[in-house]
Amino acid sequence: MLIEQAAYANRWRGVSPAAKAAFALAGLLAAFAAVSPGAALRLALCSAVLTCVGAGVPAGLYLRVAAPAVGFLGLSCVGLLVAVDPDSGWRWAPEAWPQVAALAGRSLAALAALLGLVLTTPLSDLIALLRRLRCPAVLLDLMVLCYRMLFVFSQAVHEVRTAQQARLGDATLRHSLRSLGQLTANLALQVWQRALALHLAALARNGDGSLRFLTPQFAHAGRDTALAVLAGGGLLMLARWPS
Amino acid sequence: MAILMLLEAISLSHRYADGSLGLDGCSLAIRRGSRNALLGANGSGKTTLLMHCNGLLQPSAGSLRFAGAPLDMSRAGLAALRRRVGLVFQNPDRQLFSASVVEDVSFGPLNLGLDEATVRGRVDEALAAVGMAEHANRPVHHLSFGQKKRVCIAGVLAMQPDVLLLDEPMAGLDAAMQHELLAVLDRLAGQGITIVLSTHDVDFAYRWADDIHLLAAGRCLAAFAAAELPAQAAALKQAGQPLPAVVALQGALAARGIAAGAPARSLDALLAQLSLEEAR
Amino acid sequence: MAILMLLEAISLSHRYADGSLGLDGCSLAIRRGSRNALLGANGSGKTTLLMHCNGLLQPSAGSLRFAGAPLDMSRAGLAALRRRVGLVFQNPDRQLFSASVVEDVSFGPLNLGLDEATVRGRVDEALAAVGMAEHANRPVHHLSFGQKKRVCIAGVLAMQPDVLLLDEPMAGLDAAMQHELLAVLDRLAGQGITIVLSTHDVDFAYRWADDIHLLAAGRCLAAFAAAELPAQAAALKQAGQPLPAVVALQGALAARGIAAGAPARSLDALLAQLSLEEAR
Amino acid sequence: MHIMEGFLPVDHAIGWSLASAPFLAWGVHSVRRQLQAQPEQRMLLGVAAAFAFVLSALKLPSVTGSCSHPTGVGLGALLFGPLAMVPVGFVVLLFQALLLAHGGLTTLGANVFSMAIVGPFVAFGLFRLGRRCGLSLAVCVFAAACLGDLATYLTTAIQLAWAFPDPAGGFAASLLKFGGIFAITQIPLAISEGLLTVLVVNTLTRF
Repeated sequence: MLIEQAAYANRWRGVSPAAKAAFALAGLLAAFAAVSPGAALRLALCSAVLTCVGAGVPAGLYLRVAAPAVGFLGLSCVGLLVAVDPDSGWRWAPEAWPQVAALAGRSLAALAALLGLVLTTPLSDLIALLRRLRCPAVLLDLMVLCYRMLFVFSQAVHEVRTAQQARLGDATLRHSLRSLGQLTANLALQVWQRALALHLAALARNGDGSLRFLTPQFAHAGRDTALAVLAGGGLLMLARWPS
Repeated sequence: MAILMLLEAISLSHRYADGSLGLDGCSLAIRRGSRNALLGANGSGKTTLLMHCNGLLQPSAGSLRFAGAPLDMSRAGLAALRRRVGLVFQNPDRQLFSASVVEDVSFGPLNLGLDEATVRGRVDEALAAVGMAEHANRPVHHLSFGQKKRVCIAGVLAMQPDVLLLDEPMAGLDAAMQHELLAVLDRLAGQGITIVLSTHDVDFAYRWADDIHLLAAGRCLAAFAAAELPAQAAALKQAGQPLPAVVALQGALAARGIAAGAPARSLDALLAQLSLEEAR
Repeated sequence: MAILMLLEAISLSHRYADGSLGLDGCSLAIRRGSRNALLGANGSGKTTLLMHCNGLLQPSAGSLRFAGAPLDMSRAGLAALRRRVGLVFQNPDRQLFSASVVEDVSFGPLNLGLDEATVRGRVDEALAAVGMAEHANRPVHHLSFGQKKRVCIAGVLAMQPDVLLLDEPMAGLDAAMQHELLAVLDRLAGQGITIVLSTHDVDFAYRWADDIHLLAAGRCLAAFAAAELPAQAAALKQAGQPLPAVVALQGALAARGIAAGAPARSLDALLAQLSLEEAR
Repeated sequence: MHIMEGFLPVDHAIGWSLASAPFLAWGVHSVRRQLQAQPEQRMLLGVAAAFAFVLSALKLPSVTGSCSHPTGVGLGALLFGPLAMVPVGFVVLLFQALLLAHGGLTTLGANVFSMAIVGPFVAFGLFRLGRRCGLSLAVCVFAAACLGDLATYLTTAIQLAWAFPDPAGGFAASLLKFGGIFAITQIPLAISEGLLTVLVVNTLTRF
């Protein structure tokens, strides 16, 4: 997972997640508040440059992470530029261009804001932030366990698939589907076994209610957040600046 | 004598829900401050016994005593027991809940109702004790197997237990990792923590333990000071365990008057004895 | 000489997607019908090398030859290779994904496109070869760890490979299970199957193998007949491996004129030699 | 198919979030009540969420030869019930946005509505209906997984068509357009997913 890789290895890893989240929120608001497609593109570029140059996220990684969403956007925009008339079939619809341009600008700006947050902040920091924001404990427990166990499952998937390949489990399409069925059933079974083991492990450490953890501390949280709010204000001004 | 016993099992039996017998009249006593090896083949009941000591399983028959008093199976009683008796399972992937090392280690002490500053202090201490302080901010899924294992131990140490139970702690570790983990255990034993670990490796048990408890088919066949192991060949055989290689060798050599000193408990010790004799 | 080599790796390198180097110019040759130990610490590239031999990983540089011909990495070529070179992974829980023993063992031969009667015959044979015939219809999750391991081997044997690759087959097995597994491997080697296994246990490699291939940091530091191991102390040290205990012991004893016969390759052999000398 | 970050106009983004919120609250409430009776369910749902996340990242050998990903919507609903799937699905979709940049925060409400509410409830409802009509387990599982999948994608198409009506033909034409794009890619996927879910349930019943 590329995002995961960058989140632990960037220069802003030690910046307070509250500050990064505030800045990302401002970025999302600005994307919707942008006065023109040009302004939105400026926002997107600004966020992307900050993430790559400021936080030191490699530009190649950034582009690879953004590619699927940009692909979705491209495909959808082509769809929106086609008009379907019940009588005369389809035709190009140049009159939809302003709407499509606004949509593309907004989406790119919002995507850049999201990437700015997730590429610089490990998920456990974000979950801890949600904990401070009083997210319901049931959801927090789900998130903590999901985040930990998804790596355990990914590894299991990788190992089982490799073992299946070693015995020619992917010989034909039919074999592949059957192998995948066995893999999925095997994993589904592990859900109960692992849940029981974790339950016992929690009991062994006196845990029989909601999972409670220390929230991480960040050295300059106040200063970081103030800076982020200022920078966020800057983004909003940039969004409203007529081009 | 009796007051020295920190943890006692008295003819403990446990029948699993599927009808199989996990323990079958197992008795055992752990001295305060000692290093204990539960030695037995896979399936001899080692894990089941450890889970009883921590109150995770309840005996079908027989009883357990901790510090002289019978176990209190009420909610409060179990909580008090688990604070004092910590259990580390075999597989780290089945006991680490959080992807953050610090968060996971803080889980136990927070459940004790301690305040945040105390917990922070304990987490730092526990991570330092297992030599993982510099990995505190790495995610669990970037750690090696041996490192995960040490995080598991830290998670229990942060509750400051009197007894540390470890299920097959050496399994899956290569020589270097085993060495590191043993250093951690030695340090803890030096601090007066009672250690009970399960193993199927007789050489390791002989080398490391003060007391060996020999398990087979859900029973404790024999318990003895590790130094007395050479006299327990019959019991070992009954439990399907070979005699440690070093015992057999020293026996053969002693018959010729070589290395006839104190029994060596590892091949390294035997070699050292040989070179010492040579030097004389 | 060259035609005897069943499997050859020629300066094989492999870089993982995360940028780390799994193999770094590793060369190695496996004689037909021999018993080989890849000896190295965790992370020395043993598993990566085994996965190349079965075509599960493709080299970033260098090449592999099987039976004299370069590996054909096409779909058909890989299928043919995997039929002849079987790989048993370390963790049986990842390799056994079916509900019952029979179903799992039949997975490979069914993928070869064999008819049901042939598959049935091969499954029975393979299970008999690993001594699991009477467990054929049991669910996999009721088996012991050692039994699971043997089912994994049966699953590969049922494809009737020429070469059997095993990743750390002894890990996690207690003494009795190791003994059983060794008996299975000895029987297979007797039938002419070439066996390559990885291990981090130098004592075991010395005791069991014909040829030892010493791996460290993704390279093959040295390859030698196991009998020549005592002369390889420098290479072993470089790979972070101790000398086998039996070599050190016999050295110390030979200095006093005891057990100065042929080098013993296990403590049991040394003991036997001692008692033989005694009897004389 | 997840709707990307920032794609929906602001009123739609807020509207779908408001539409999903009560279901999420209901799901959380029901899970919380379940946890009081069975505390071990806490771990179960967390592990199930991880399972669903990993499942959605698997490549499915599709009938058309192209690779796509199973949604696990049907399987999850059958194993854990549709109500528990709302918080589980919410967490999975949030993680997909945060870890993979699939979907987004402003579109989370809309994506939750189609994938964690409509899909599981349709799948579960069809399964119950089919069983009541005496259909075989395999047929019911196939229908639940396959049609649950299609219902999810139909919902997404409706969401997009509503937000972006066709300049000439309005909502109906736009639905045809988005539905058409999805039909080509998603019908084979839904069939594959139905088959896979049958295989999985078959294997599970033998364990």
